[in-house]
Amino acid sequence: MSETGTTYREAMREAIREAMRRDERVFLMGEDVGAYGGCFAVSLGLLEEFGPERVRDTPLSESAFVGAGIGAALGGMRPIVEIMTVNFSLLALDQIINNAATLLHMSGGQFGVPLVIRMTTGAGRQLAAQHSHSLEGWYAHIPGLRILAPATLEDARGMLWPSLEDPDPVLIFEHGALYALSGVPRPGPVDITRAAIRRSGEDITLIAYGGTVGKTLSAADALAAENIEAEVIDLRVLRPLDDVTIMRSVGRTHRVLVVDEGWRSGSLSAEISSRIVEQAFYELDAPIGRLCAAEVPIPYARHLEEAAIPQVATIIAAAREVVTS
Amino acid sequence: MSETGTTYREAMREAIREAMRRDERVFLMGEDVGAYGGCFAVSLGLLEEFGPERVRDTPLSESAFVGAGIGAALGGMRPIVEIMTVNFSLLALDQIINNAATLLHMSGGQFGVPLVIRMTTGAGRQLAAQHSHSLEGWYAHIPGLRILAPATLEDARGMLWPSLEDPDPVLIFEHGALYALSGVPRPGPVDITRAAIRRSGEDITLIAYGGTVGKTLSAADALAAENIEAEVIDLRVLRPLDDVTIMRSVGRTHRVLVVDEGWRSGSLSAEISSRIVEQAFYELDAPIGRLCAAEVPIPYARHLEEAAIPQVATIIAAAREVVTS
Amino acid sequence: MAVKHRAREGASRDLLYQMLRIRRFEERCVELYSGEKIRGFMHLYIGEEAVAAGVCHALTPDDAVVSTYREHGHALVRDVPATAIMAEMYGKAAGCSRGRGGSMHIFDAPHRFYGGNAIVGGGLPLAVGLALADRFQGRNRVTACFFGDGAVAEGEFHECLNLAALWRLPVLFACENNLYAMGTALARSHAETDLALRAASYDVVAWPVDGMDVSAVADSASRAAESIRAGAGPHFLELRTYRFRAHSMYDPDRYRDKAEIEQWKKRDPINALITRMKAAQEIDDDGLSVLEKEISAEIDKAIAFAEQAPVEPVEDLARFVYSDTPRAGGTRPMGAVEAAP
Amino acid sequence: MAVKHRAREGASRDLLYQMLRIRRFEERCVELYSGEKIRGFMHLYIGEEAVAAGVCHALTPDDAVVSTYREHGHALVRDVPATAIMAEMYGKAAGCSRGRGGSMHIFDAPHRFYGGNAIVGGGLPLAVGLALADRFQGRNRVTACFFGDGAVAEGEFHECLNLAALWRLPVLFACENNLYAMGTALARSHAETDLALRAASYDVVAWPVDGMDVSAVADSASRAAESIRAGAGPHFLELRTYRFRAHSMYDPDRYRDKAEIEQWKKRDPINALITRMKAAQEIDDDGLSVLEKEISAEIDKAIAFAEQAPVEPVEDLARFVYSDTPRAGGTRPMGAVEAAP
Ligand SMILES: Cc1ncc(C[n+]2csc(CCOP(=O)(O)OP(=O)(O)O)c2C)c(N)n1
Ligand SMILES: Cc1ncc(C[n+]2csc(CCOP(=O)(O)OP(=O)(O)O)c2C)c(N)n1
Ligand SMILES: [Mg+2]
Ligand SMILES: [Mg+2]
Repeated sequence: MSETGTTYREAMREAIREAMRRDERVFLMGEDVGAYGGCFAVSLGLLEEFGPERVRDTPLSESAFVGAGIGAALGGMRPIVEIMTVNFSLLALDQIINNAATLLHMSGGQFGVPLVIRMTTGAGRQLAAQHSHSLEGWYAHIPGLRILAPATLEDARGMLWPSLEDPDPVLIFEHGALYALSGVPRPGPVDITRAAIRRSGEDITLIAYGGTVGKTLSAADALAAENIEAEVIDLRVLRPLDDVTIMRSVGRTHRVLVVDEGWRSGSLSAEISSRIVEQAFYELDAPIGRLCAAEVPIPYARHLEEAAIPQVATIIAAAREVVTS
Repeated sequence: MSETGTTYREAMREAIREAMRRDERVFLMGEDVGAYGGCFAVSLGLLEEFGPERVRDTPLSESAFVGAGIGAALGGMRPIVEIMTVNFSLLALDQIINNAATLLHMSGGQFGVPLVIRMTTGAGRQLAAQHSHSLEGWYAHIPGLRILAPATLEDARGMLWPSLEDPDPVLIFEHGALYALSGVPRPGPVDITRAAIRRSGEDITLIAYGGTVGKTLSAADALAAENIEAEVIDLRVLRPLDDVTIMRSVGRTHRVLVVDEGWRSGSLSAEISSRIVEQAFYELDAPIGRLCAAEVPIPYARHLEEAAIPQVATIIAAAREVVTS
Repeated sequence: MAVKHRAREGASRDLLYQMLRIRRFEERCVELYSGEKIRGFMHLYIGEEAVAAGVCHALTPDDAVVSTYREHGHALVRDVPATAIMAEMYGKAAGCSRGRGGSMHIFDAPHRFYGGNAIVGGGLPLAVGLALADRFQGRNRVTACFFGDGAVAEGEFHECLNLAALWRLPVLFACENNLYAMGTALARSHAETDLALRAASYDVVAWPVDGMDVSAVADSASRAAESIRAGAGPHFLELRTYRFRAHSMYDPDRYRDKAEIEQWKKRDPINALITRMKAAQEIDDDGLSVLEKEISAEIDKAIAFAEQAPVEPVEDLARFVYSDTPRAGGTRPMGAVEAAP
Repeated sequence: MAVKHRAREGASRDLLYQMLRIRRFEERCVELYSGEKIRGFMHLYIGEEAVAAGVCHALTPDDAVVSTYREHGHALVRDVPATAIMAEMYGKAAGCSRGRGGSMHIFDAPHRFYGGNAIVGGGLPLAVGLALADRFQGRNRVTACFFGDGAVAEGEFHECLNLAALWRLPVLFACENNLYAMGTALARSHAETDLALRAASYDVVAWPVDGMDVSAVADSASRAAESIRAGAGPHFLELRTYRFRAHSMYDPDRYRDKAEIEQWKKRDPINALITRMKAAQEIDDDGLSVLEKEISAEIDKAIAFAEQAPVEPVEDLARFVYSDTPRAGGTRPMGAVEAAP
């Protein structure tokens, strides 16, 4: 982290570095986290500082090294397991669901799994279908997991330590388009149980997370020019969802648009929409809007990829529609 | 199938048998489908009739044999791949999502995957956390897949053939508690694109699928005694959802309860609820109710398992609440 | 320490005791299953007792065990109380997993018994990770991981053997080769049926053992454990055994020859040991009936305990989805953030 | 058919031509990537050309190829038109995957080129299944499956080798051992670094080949393919090679010694073949420049084609999520249902 500012990538790196300095039980494990410096350069330099035991390169064996992270957590360590991208995490899903998320309950409270799994997520870099999944909202279906989506420098910097303090498994999804985000993070603790209101407004609540937060804020600025004042909620915690923050905002604005880079059907936006209907139905002045990814494998061609996921312009249009309906 | 009636298990078996007789390209592949007769005895006797090439036992290698099914489909066959239960399908999820669901689109329309994957799903038999998942609604998030949940003898008997005729991958989820269901199926074709109305009524729409259809019908009967006439929709097709049938029913009843054996957050019930809000908001006279599984790994103890998933009594209570709210 | 290489004299009695405990315990479980006291899937170990008894003979209380759904035997030998196991199978709150797990999910933290895993191969990475934690923390402990011949076909097996070998981790891979994965015979599952050879291809020390001879198993396991403790990395034992019963209570056992089963029953590990001990005058019928009585009393007690134990209140259903311990989330800032401008 | 065992006389020129095509094509791709004509991830094959050229030399047009994200070379040698490949990398509708796949997802049905898979190991089961379909339909064809040394660590590899061996399927497993999986050197990935030995442990015929010697590769591949066609089941070739460039365009290549790279460059498969051919007077500088010109023209044409090609209209975004062909769902009843009472 430079003195004047930092990038999202550096903030994550600093968070890992500090955690490893602070607690001997913490180690980083994953494909190419060491000699390569991390596939997105997050862990660059950590091998040199902490050595190959604690910055541990693994073979291409997602299921085994995620499962080994679970085992190491059971054995008293505080592993940070990096899966290069969410796309490859499907290979480790059995371990994540059937072991990490389940062991504590199934063992009657005996075996907690204090494990952190980090992975890159999202589209937007022309990496095509098999490298562009946005499945963090889908992961939020699984009881026993805490799911985080840092969208700001502060969250990139501050979410890791409380995640390591969490006695239960935490999955941190880092949107690939955010790594180059730069600025000066405000110091201070980060609450990994609450959503954050990134902008206040009375006309509509825009709910976003991860890669869509920035676009949604830009859209909100543009809407302000049309005299539509949008409140922007950055969910940050996809599971367990912070209903209170959402419902309070809905109570103020009475109109909602959820912006979600996941595929629409069965996306997190659906869960949020139905919770609002359940908890704040009579507050609603209009149907809840959802702006999600098109339900297609994300294509390589730039114009098609752009058309497939939410963009500032489409957010503005969708918000306008909710406000005028 | 006996002359007087059949079980769900036998209906599935007959469907497989007929398909294999009808089309040489059809074969059945999976763990213990042959010598053992299928872990739930669905394929009993088929090895004897069709031989070990076409009723093909596989090693414990879910990812490989599901992927081999995809490859065989690419190679001109019409495989029926059986995964013993949905719980183990997590090991094959990369193949299902990144290959089966994606190849056609990603190859620009060149490589379709005419594959049928069958698996058992659901709780209710005291099999505990790792053997009780209800993830069919979760699978319905994936574009490129058709997801079916036969809940009746007719559908068990009739859904396989059109699935094999489908040029795209179809996943058929058979709820484990249904195999012993018996009766005389009505003959006739089955439409694998439409939901079915299993009972008509004007006071509330109860939406169910798979293992909860029977319970929901029982609940509807009980509600009728209280002068609440419930319409019961059996979704049957979890992806793509049949919005038309749902919205028409909502237009008649104005009240909705979705009954879903999946975990509540991010369940199919959420998607249905939000579609109703989007497409029929002004038809609604009350918040949409959702009765889902408790968000816990399903426990072994019978009373806890019963408490964890929807039951006739809880469906009745939830329906009453929607009707009176 | 050459003495460790041979099952010590007095050990025979203990090995016999453990095998008998498993056998009798499970015989009672069958009755209880018929009586619908036990439900769900239940997989019996009968015929394979020499494996659990022999392998665990080589372990100290500090060592860890990771097991499968066929784990009554491992749990009993690892001193998980029979009361807690039985109560678990009854679905009672006093069960070792509060009744949430049943037969397939026996867990016991005090005895480092890490389950009870119903996903074939699913426990293997846990064992690798537990061993890794020991390495990190400088503890000279062994993690024994039980799994079947069927599990060897799973990708998980491959990844875990490679990982353990690459990192030279203290894992004892105990492969229970009972020749069948449910109804699938070994040769219809594996192109190479010599599983020890397969394991050796990962540069893991591996050898086959007569899994019906408890002394042979104990000897091999002791040698392997000793070598692991000395830092030689993971070892793999292919324990050649046989299950006398069906795969689970649901299995009509159509895929095996009755004659094959009878043939193997002649090699019953308990009978074999008794015969040998009698010949060596290490036990007589009186001694045997003392053992049987002791075991019978233990099981009676376990059943009585399970019968009277209360179930978990329904209100606790959602307890332990997340830990009770309050999370510190957001309370403690990270240092460097504070230090930032 | 002994002639097949040696790369035939005239073959050298063809092998050289194919290797040069790949080399020049990719050199131009690098420029186009800098010019932002090509985007996303792009993995170069430069240095490894002898593998694609040699292995595909053993294939007939009826055979199938399953490849990886490092597949330009395989696609070119398999006669996927350079125009279609280039247009694909430009993201144009005339691309072999309509521009939806890019560098990592080259598909071509007419040439039985099944991708282009960006999940390491993800293509292996497809190859097994394609071979299974051939078996079912009585077609004597080979499915060649390319993958890297890194893929060998994935569980998928294990499951697929076992399955192919167990069922004796006609798969040619072509392992491109370039000593690195991204930044992870072979010895830090594999406990046993002799990958041919590892494959042999599945009872698959396997041997290592000098992957920098295109004739050796072609010979070995021909022998393997012939044996596969004769019904001997799957074969595995460990093609020992090296990538001269970084893993992808994003890779700063910090993990390898420059000296190591230079050392390997001395074994450049193209230079080696040219030297040999010159010595044998099979080619001279004139001949070479004829080849170069031909190739250059082909690539120019491909680029020109890609430049002018239109993109897919946005309205077609959702096309082919499902097939265009109308489904017959529900129209045709199943016979036995009709027959039911
Ligand atoms: C991943 C997975 N696939 C399938 C099953 C169903 N199943 C349970 S036990 C079993 C056979 C396992 O055989 P083996 O590993 O030899 O152990 P054994 O039962 O013989 O002790 C199968 C197929 C499962 N539990 N998990
Ligand atoms: C399952 C999976 N894990 C990780 C990655 C990221 N990744 C892409 S290529 C690669 C290295 C593969 O190495 P190898 O198999 O040797 O092939 P090479 O690139 O050397 O040709 C990695 C780790 C991936 N694409 N898929
Ligand atoms: Mg077995
Ligand atoms: Mg490589």
